[in-house]
Amino acid sequence: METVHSATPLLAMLASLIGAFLILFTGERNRNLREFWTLAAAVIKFGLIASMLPYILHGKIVEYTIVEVYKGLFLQFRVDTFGMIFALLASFLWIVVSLYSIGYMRDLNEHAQTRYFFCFALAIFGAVGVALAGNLLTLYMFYEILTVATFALVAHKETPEAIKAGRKYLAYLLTGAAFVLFSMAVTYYLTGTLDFKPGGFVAGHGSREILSLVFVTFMIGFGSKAAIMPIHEWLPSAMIAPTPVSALLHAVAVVKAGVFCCLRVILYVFGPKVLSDLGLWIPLAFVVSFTVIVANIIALTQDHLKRRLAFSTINNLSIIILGAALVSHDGIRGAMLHIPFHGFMKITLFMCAGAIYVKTHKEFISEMEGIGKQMPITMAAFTIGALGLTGIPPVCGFISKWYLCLGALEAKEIIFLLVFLASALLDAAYFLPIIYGAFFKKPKFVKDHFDEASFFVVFPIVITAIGSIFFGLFPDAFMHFFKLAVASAKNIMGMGV
Amino acid sequence: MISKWEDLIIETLCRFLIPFMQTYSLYVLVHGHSSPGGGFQGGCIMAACFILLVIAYDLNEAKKRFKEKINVIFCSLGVFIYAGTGWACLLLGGNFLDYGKLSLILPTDPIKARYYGMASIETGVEITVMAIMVSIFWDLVTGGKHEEALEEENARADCK
Amino acid sequence: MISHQFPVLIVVTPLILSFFVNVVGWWDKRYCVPIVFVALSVSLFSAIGALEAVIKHGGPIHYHLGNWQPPWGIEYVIDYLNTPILVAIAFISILVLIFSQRSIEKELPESKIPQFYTLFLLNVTGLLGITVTGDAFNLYVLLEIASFSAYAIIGIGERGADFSAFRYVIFGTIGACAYLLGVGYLYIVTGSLNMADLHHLLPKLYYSRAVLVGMAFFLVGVGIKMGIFPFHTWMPDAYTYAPSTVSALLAPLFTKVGAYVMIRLLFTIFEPSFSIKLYPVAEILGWIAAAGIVFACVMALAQSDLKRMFCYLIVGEMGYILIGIASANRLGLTGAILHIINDMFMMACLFTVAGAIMYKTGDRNIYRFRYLHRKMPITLGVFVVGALSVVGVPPMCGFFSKWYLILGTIEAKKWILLGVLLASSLVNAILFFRVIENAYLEPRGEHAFAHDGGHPSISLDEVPWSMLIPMLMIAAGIILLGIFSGVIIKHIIQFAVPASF
Amino acid sequence: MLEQIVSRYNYWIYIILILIGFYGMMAKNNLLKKLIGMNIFQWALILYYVSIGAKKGGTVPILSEEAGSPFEHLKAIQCVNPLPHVLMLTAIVVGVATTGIALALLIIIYRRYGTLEEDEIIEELRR
Repeated sequence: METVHSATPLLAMLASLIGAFLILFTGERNRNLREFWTLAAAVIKFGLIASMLPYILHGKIVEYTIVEVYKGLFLQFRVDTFGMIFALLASFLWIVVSLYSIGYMRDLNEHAQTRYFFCFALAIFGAVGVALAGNLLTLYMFYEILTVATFALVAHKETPEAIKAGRKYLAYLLTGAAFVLFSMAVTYYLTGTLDFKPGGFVAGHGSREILSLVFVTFMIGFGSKAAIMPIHEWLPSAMIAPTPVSALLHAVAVVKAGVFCCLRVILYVFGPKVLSDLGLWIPLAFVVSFTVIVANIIALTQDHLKRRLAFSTINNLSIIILGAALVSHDGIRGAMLHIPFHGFMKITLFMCAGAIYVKTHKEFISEMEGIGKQMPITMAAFTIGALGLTGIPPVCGFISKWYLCLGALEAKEIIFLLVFLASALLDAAYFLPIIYGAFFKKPKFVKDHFDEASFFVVFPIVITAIGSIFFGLFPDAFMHFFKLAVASAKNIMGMGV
Repeated sequence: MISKWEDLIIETLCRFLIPFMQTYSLYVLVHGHSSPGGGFQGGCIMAACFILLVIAYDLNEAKKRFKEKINVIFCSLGVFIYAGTGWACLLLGGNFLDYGKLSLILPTDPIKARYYGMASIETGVEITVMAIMVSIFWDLVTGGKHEEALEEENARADCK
Repeated sequence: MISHQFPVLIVVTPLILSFFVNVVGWWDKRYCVPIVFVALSVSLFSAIGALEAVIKHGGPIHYHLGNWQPPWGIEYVIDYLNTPILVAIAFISILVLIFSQRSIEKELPESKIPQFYTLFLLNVTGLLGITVTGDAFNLYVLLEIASFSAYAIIGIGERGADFSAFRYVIFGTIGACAYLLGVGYLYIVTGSLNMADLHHLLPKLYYSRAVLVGMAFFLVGVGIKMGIFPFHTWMPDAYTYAPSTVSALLAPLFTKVGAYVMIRLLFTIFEPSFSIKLYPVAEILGWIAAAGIVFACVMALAQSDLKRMFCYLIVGEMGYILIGIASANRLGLTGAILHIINDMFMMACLFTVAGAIMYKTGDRNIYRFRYLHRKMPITLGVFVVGALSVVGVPPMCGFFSKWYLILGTIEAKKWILLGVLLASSLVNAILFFRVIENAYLEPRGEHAFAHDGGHPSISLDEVPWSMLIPMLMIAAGIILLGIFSGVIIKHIIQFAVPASF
Repeated sequence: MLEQIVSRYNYWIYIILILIGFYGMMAKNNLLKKLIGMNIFQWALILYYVSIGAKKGGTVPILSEEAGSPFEHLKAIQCVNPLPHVLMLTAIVVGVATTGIALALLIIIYRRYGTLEEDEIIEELRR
């Protein structure tokens, strides 16, 4: 593969870092300027990342080395097809969420907005860094920055519950990071390198036992961020955060970074061959299947809208990991496609929840009956997102789920096919009642009357909802997610399409 | 010891003794390189003179002869002489304290120059040791209060 | 020509000027700080020059004081191990000096300021001397110079400082005497005091019991001075009650210089074959380190006084360095040496922040930090950088040294030490996020949406720039050291590790 | 065994002294007594150093110019080893300085707390 040396990744990273500090220094004195910085940094960053897309589509790799740390160990950006998917997703959705946060924060007149926007920019800095990182060390660096920056966002409300949620978040994620550090160090000790390689680089190093141990600790470490079932507890608690943060947490940065890291480890560190040789994929697949089913069942019981969405997220994240764990060609393709597509759909849902909250201060599903007539645009967008997550065409969720199911068939694992199908069914079971209630039931209190939220809130919702359908119809348009996923799967499995 | 305790015999004896002690101190200093002795011992003897003076007369009287400010300067001066010699060697192109190089400015051969360099350093040591000893004694006598204690004492004496 | 004199200039300039400060300060106190600044700048310049010379020369450079040839004369040696530490000491002490001006004005009576700066400079002289000297006995003298000045400037602190300073005197003297005894035993068997000479003479005598006893005394003495676990009892009190500038000077530098002496001792005076293979010194140090880290973590969690918490943190950080030594391989020792430098910056950062908070609020209790982020945003920003570095978040420097330490323990297959390292960074996270939470978050009722609703209006009240700039420079140093740790290792530290590893 | 002890009596003395000093430092409640213990500790060390340089029938290693060429008269084997003694000059200075600082601290402590008993001071500090 051809390598292009270019400082573009560094510039893209610096855009949000400098943006973050401009936000901090501007502060409360000039709100418009501060929010201008947010948007400017977001747009510049997306532009810079998108400018690398042509190289990537031509099968090249963009590389930039910051500094050498030790023999064979660099702080390095290396943009490949898979990283590109996540970087495009994160940087594009940052624009959308920025717009949305401006509206949301102003409508609610929230406190400490400067800190909010600063940490938000830092979190995106971390997330895109994770995407562009060329090796585990760099990835770990941005992973930690992301963790720390998100802490302030989770605890943003500063109520006792919010602070408790923040602590829980840190406890889970920093413990996870310690596991990652351990496994990373052992990996480096065994192989002498940490650079990602499609198809993995640990093959032939270390005994079976130690590789299995490292894989397990890796999965515990990154799995804490990806909310795999026994260690998912922080995610529903973190729902206390403001809605744009939840949107960011779920759709874009944090959990997606966790899943992204898991996939990096599964596909680019260990590789399908080692996984199937050592039989490591089977326990992983069963754990995530368990997560899928249980999370869905718990979601059915939740009345708090954001908590229900949170469990839906846990479910979808595990679906992505399951797709990769099946080590089949189509499964990987589906998993990679599901990252951006789920991002678009889930962010729509969360922003809708936020819009409802801004206008009505309602958080529970049982209170939302009849709201569809009062806020038609919002609820229409919500419907699109929900249908997409259930896997109904023409919304983009269908495509990724289709490939995931194909992957299960390709791997000849009918049981996991059933898991995919069951999850789709359960998705429908907890989303459709919301839609039904919103549009076809009468509001309990007739005197409540609400309009749509402000332009800044509604506009991003519309964009992402349209995006969800658009990518369903033309999966390869605009950002070329489909082509990128296909290319990654091809590289990893090492064969033609 | 701060206030005066008049005793003719002691005072006279001190007047008689102190010059001899000071001379002896200088003797110990100068013969430091070829026989037991040197700056440290000489300095202690020199400081003993001062202490004797205070014991025989009083602090006020001693202060007239040897001010505290001067003591502080002496304390640093010794170090300067020491380090200055070292620096002179440095400037003359040798290593720090390489007295041999002093022969370039002294009218002697390098071996003798070492002798003089050492003497110079010992002088510095003597001055510093003397000053430090005196200031320790000063601290002890006034209980760490220095001038303040003296003024208090004088005020009390005036009242009487 | 002057470049040959760098090793001695590093020490002698501050030594002379420290007395000069005393005299000049008698007339006018305003000249104290500039003089100290000049002295330390010369030291820093010389240290950088020495570093450059060592890199150019590619090996240790010996400097004979008074042109007396070793082993008779005193020898100063600059090599890959001590020059980076010298640079760090000089750099941090300059920053602390700039920081100290306002803080000292507030905490000390005006008449004591010249004496304070005299002692300040003497202390730095001692520390620089310990690092640069190549003579075992000279090291003792310089160690005591540094210790005396430390006793004295700790003693002028707040209530309780005098008593803890006295305790420090007792402990410090035991440490110094134990070190001196160690030197004595080695002198009996070899007749030499020069480190390089000892290194050549000792291998034939490795089976002598006197050498072993000497080694044991050495370890105890240096251990007390560097405050490792069972010998740390003097440290929390002394550094907590000392004036904030003093703890900002001593806490980063003194214990780390002790750690440097430990490495010198084990790998320059003795050979790794003795200190690692022949006797299980590394093993013992490893267990001490593990116990110390666990103890320090528990004790730090129990503290509500910010400075006291940091003091226990130092005990833990010393444990990290010992872990690096105990893993007894190239990676571990690289980590230990890197951690000495990194920890200087981290502790300087934390203690200057504690000093700044003391300066403005007069309080160090972390449960009374509420609303501090409105009052002193920059100070707290610096604190966050330092905290993240201690926790081990890249790209701060703390992560990188920890990374090498972890690799070292893996290579040595010391899994318990590895576990302790990882667990302690988690405890550090708890420690620091406890402070960050108290300082940044403002707990409020469930439904308070109004901007600043219901909270006292607290306006910006930041410490003066003369304190902020050094703090910001240290913070920048932490990040730069982190990003360029690879460069430092590649050009300097990898040569500092004994070749037999 | 006995011979061993007797022939190396200097070491035994220094060990006993050091232990006495150590006991004083650790076990005494009065800070001044602690300080005295510390002094015993230090001087024991000095004694040890001086004794290792000593030699039966050794002379002072000083060149005397009257006796012709000094090197013929002065054999290294006849002299005591001056180096430990010189080192101890420094160590004595160090010891004096330590004692001075400790005494100064004790004066401050006594002024502030009105006592030198350790337990009383700690109680006072806790208050």
